[in-house]
Amino acid sequence: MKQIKIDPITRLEGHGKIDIFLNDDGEVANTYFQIPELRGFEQFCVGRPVEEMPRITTRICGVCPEAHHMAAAKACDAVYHVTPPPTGKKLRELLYNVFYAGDHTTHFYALGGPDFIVGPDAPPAERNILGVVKKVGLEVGGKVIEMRKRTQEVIKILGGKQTHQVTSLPGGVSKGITEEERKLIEEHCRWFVEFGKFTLQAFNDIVLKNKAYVDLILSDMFTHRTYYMGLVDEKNRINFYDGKVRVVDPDGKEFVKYSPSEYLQNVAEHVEPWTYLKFPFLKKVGWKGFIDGKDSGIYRATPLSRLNAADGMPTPLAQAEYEKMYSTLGGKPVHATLATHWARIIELLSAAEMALALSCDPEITGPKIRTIPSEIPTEGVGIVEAPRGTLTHHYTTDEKGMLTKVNLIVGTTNNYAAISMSINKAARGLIGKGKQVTDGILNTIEMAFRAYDPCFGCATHYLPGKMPLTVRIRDASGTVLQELKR
Amino acid sequence: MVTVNIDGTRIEVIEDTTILKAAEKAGIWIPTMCHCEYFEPYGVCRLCSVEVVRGRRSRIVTACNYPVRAGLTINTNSDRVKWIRKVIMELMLSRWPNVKVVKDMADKLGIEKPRFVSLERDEATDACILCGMCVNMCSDVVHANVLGFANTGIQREVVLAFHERSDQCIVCGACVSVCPTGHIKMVVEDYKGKKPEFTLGPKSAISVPSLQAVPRVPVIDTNSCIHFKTGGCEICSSVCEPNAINYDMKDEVVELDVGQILVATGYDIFDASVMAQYGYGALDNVYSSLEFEMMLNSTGPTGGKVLMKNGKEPRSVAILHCIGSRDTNHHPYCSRVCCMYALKFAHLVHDRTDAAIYQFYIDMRAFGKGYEEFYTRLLDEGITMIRGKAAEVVEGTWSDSHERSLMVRCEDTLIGRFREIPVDMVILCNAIESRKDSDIVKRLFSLSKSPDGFFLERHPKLDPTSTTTDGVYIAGCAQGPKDIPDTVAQASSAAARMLSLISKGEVEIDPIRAMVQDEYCSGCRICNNLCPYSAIEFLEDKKISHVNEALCKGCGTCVAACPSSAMTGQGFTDKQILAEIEGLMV
Amino acid sequence: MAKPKLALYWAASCGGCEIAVLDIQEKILDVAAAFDIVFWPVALDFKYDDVRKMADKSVDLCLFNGSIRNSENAEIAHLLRAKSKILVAFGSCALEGGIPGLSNLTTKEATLRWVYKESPSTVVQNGGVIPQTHTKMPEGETEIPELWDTVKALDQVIDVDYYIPGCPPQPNQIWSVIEYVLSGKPLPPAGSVLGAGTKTCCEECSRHRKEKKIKKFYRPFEIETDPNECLLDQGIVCMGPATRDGCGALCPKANVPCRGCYGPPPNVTDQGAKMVSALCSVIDAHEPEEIEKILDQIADPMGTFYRFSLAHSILRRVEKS
Amino acid sequence: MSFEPKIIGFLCNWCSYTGADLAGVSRIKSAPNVRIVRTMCSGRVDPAFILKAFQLGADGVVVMGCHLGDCHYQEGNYKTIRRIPFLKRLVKDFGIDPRRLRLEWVSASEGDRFAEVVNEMTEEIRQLGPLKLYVHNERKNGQPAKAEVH
Repeated sequence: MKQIKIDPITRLEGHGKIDIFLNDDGEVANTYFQIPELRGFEQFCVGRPVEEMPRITTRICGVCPEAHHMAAAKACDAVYHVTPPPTGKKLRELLYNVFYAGDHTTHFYALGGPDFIVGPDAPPAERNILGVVKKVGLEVGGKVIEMRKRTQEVIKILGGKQTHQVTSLPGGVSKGITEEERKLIEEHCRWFVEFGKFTLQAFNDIVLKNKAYVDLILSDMFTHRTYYMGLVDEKNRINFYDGKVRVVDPDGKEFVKYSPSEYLQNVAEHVEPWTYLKFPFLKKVGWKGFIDGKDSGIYRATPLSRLNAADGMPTPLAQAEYEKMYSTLGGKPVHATLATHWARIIELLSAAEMALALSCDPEITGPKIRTIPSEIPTEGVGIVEAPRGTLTHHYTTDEKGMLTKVNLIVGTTNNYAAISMSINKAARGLIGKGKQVTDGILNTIEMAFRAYDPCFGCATHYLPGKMPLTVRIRDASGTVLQELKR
Repeated sequence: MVTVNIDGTRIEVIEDTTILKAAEKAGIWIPTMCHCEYFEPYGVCRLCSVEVVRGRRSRIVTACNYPVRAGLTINTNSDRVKWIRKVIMELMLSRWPNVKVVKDMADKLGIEKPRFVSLERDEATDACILCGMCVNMCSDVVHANVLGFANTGIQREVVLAFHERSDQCIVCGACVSVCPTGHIKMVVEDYKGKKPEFTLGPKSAISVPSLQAVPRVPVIDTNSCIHFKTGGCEICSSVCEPNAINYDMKDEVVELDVGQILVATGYDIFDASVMAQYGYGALDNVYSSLEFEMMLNSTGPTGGKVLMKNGKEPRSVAILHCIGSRDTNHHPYCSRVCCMYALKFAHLVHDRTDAAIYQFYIDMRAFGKGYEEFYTRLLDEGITMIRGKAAEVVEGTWSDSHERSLMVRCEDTLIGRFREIPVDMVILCNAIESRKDSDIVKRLFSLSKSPDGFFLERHPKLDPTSTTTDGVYIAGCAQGPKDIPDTVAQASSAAARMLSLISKGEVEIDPIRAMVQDEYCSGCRICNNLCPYSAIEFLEDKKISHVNEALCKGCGTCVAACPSSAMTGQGFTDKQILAEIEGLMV
Repeated sequence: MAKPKLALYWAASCGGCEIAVLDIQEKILDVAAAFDIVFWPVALDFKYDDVRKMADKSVDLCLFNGSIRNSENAEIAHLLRAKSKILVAFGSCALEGGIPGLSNLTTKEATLRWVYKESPSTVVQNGGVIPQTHTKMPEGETEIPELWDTVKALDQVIDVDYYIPGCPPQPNQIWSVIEYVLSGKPLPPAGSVLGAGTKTCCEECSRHRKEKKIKKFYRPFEIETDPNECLLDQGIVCMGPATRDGCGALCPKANVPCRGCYGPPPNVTDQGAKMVSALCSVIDAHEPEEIEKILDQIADPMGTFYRFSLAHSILRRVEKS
Repeated sequence: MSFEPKIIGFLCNWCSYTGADLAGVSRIKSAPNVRIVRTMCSGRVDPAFILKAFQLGADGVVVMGCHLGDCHYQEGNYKTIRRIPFLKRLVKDFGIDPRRLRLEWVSASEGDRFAEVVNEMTEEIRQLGPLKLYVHNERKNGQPAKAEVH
């Protein structure tokens, strides 16, 4: 019995780690994708004043603090039974959409992009942002950095801080914006929209015009038939900040649509002893182990899932792209994991359009940004769509608003089971008797879950954006037979 | 000025002076029984009737209220006048045969026996003779208007309005003081509370507070002065020629800025009435040391004579030591001065009376210069020293008679016997204790007290006059019981200390001060309000706080409060204290 | 001459610190140019083993962020200490435990129990499963690091040369430090805090402050605050006075109180205790009952005064009862 | 050998310290367990000192000052009654029995009271037993050491 360790992949609350076990005839027996750390926010937040949660939970993830900030803020509203005034709500949404645009950009260009733009088989030294620059043109690198810079600037204005925002309070936000600030933000948003269009164009030219890539996207190795989850507005269009959670089955039919407060009836978490991260699944279907299909409760919550779960995009340009994608990939739902990259940049465009619309909304500079709670705090659930999945914050407090119970289902967690499956599938497809474990193999395995942009992959957003990966093949005694490093 | 002729003598008087006054000036006596300096004459007794001659006509008038005119001729001794007086006196005598003033006046006028027999004859020696002086006093002088006449003719009587006692009466006793017969009396009803601090003889509302008073002038006790109650009286001012009396004078508070203060607030004497066994306040002739001191004073109420309440000299006197001192129930400490003044008392009593003198002592403490010698000398004077604290003082009877007197009980530890000694007078040596208001003073100057309740000196040996508060010194019994020489010594040393500072012109202050390290202060202003000496100021320009080192006393409250530890306490820095703690824990 | 070697690592942290490094924007390229980045698991494919192979002290500068929360964190911390000439505790977590340090308010057992057994969404089969460091699976044994009961700051585990505070450290501050290092100027004495001031948050806060006198405390959402007056003056517990400057007073500028992420000012040993002392001092009451009443209005003293610094406070953690 | 509590006492210079001195001068018996740190005023006692004392292994801490109204510095001890009771709560939150932290008023004249407080507290702490804290593990031969225990 041999064991392959991939360590570290990267991190959520620690460093991801893949154990690949080979049976005696060198076939993959099983794979274990482990998350070796836990910081226990759910426990130590108990006893804190609930209004501090938007400031505490941002520290769950420094890459997408906005998501936690918003989910916490919404949960606080629910706990105190207040609805933020229109201006307050719009300020939050504006911040959130801008964040979305920025986040998707960096992921696509730094991580997802290279696989396609440069090509999956290109030497790893080139398979990074620099390679992208080489292929698409010099200005792209600058554009990506500028995109980051501009989004960060807007976020700082709206959130108080670039990282770990502070402005959301129960009932609204602590700080409004002036007309000057609005003008500035609007200008940025226009730029974002342009950038979104540019990105889709690039994807179109380089990927879609290349048959090989399309085939790769649709190849079975990267396909899983699962349920899909996403937040939708009353018209069943995608909404990142607010709305109801909609789940569609592998055939694309609506399976359930529930409001945040009902999440417990619909989602449950499965525990495995070999990892600190839990595996959420659809309660009504049940946990059947790491298998896909209609009978397995495993679902996915990714950009692609959101598109699958929704009937359309809230903004015109994005809507057009949406239709184009499905027509290209043969209708809804799309099960090809790698299509997530495409979905991601469609969301990018949509978020940019939303942001622009909000920044032009006359109400956005209004004076009434917060409703002061008057009711006794009790219990509340806040759900937003984090870029990496549906994010749920669930708080219970005493009559003073001090937390007595906290439950969190973090974005990536939703996809943990699916990711494990993808890795497993990729490994099985690639490693076997007599096959040399090559760099290409590692990258393919990597591609399998990079598409999810897992939060324990937040890290890999970074320039130059190569996934660190090592494979050690050990025999049962643990002595290294072969070591591969990319 | 007009000239009148009284019984042949011509005298000059101011016009409108009464005949009575004029006669007085001429040295001629005119009898009166209802006249008094302090209120308007109203001639009710008619005894002062005289004959006024004008030209050919002559008539009888009352001298007390008849104003003289130029050229009057007055006879105070004519037969007609004599006859009138005789009749008036005989009538009075027949009605009030036993009243002293009436009898005396009758004698003066040579009347042995009235010719009449009065139907209203009143045998009482203190009968009211309706002179009305009390009524006038009450209305004209005191302005209380409580007394008045009722009825007419022989039913006439002096009464309280409606025979009711009234709140108008301020019990000033003016009526008592003028009543010639003693018909009106002061009666003390339901006596409440302990007796006033000092009770030898009466004290008037205006008096010199104490014989050593500086300036030595009388003051008015507004609580007992009639004028301050009714606005009346003003007798004192009417008799004060230099018009020195000013009823409008008010207490005034004078504020002075001073650099140093000597607290010499002295002491209170222990209230012996809480030790019921000594009968102070309950039995007559039991005196506190201070009262007796007063009695001995030559300008005191008894003129320095040692007398009992009944005015007689005591035949024996007991002096009881350690009343409240050296007594765990009251003050454990020794009051230090008692033994010696007790000896002094003995000496003076021995000097001024033939009384036998007993000292009841625990043990004699004649520690001072020349004290022991004085003690031995006293022994030669034949004083009985009884070693043993007196147990109690009770009413007893004088050994060889049934006369009431006092009895001191004690155990004579020298002969090991229980003794009962009859005495006429008992003098208690009360303990010296801290002032009742010493706590207020203490807080005022932020001093401390030692367990005995006296103010605490900075150091019992090395710094006995200064206190824990810079610039505040203590001296005398405020610091602890001590006698005059010690007090003078301590006070002088304190004074010297203060003078040295004054001449130096600058004060040294402890180096223990708070200080702001500017490079760490961001002016959060947490400390600004904490300083009771307002030593912390906020520099608007630099936006930081600053400590005025001259005002700072170094308590360090601000240091502990400073959230950035920019404030540091020299001598007690965090570093030092933390190091201290570490040192203590190993 | 060879470029100085730079290593970056995170232990138990959220990644915000690394984002902050990126937020120096285009300057990141200068950094890439100026340094030879030898270890940055999030960005480059170097592995622990590579580090193990390096010669001691071969890394010139190591920026270490995140608190020490499990055996793996500690192991790498020791490893990097050995390999680095200059090791910098980067960000609140490394400096003083940060928000994860709040775990010291509770226990490992309680945390595991809640997360894997009691939380409402968790499915508990046959008595419930709790992740194990070693698990025998049919195919073989899997291994994950052991979770510690107590979260530690970096310098409680290894010696640290410099500190860069903040959650996260502000990009401009990061750049100023890097710039300084690149400039080759002599380095400040070991143990110094870089990329921050010596004063407090108030220094950078533009709000107007009055003499402090507090009659009532409010929670941030309870009142509309005056944007020009000191929040503390308005009765809102703000950690600013006991927090090092350097962030630019971002939170007060956004109308929310400071929570102290830049850590205690230079001379303060225990941020929480200091704040307690300061706040209590300015309570405007003399009667014990009244004082009691006012202090009762402070919600969650522990979680507020020790929001970031609990693991590095004098007492480190709450005792298990 | 029965357990001898280590108690750190912060005494104000003017009242309590003098009081303690008086207790000594008057030969009043009092437990030797209280180790005294003199401060000018109880208002100088920084809560950090108290926590530090616990960290360094004190089983109890007592802060003594002038009676309210008697403060040598007018109202220093009013700051103390605002800090210590609140610190008591914090200490409790840290999982330390609040009885291990005391605030007492002892005036310069109360030598007997000083002794009484000291004896009483020593007894109480003896009942409570030694204080065990996580931080204590961090100290090796008196010097702070990198923690071994997790």
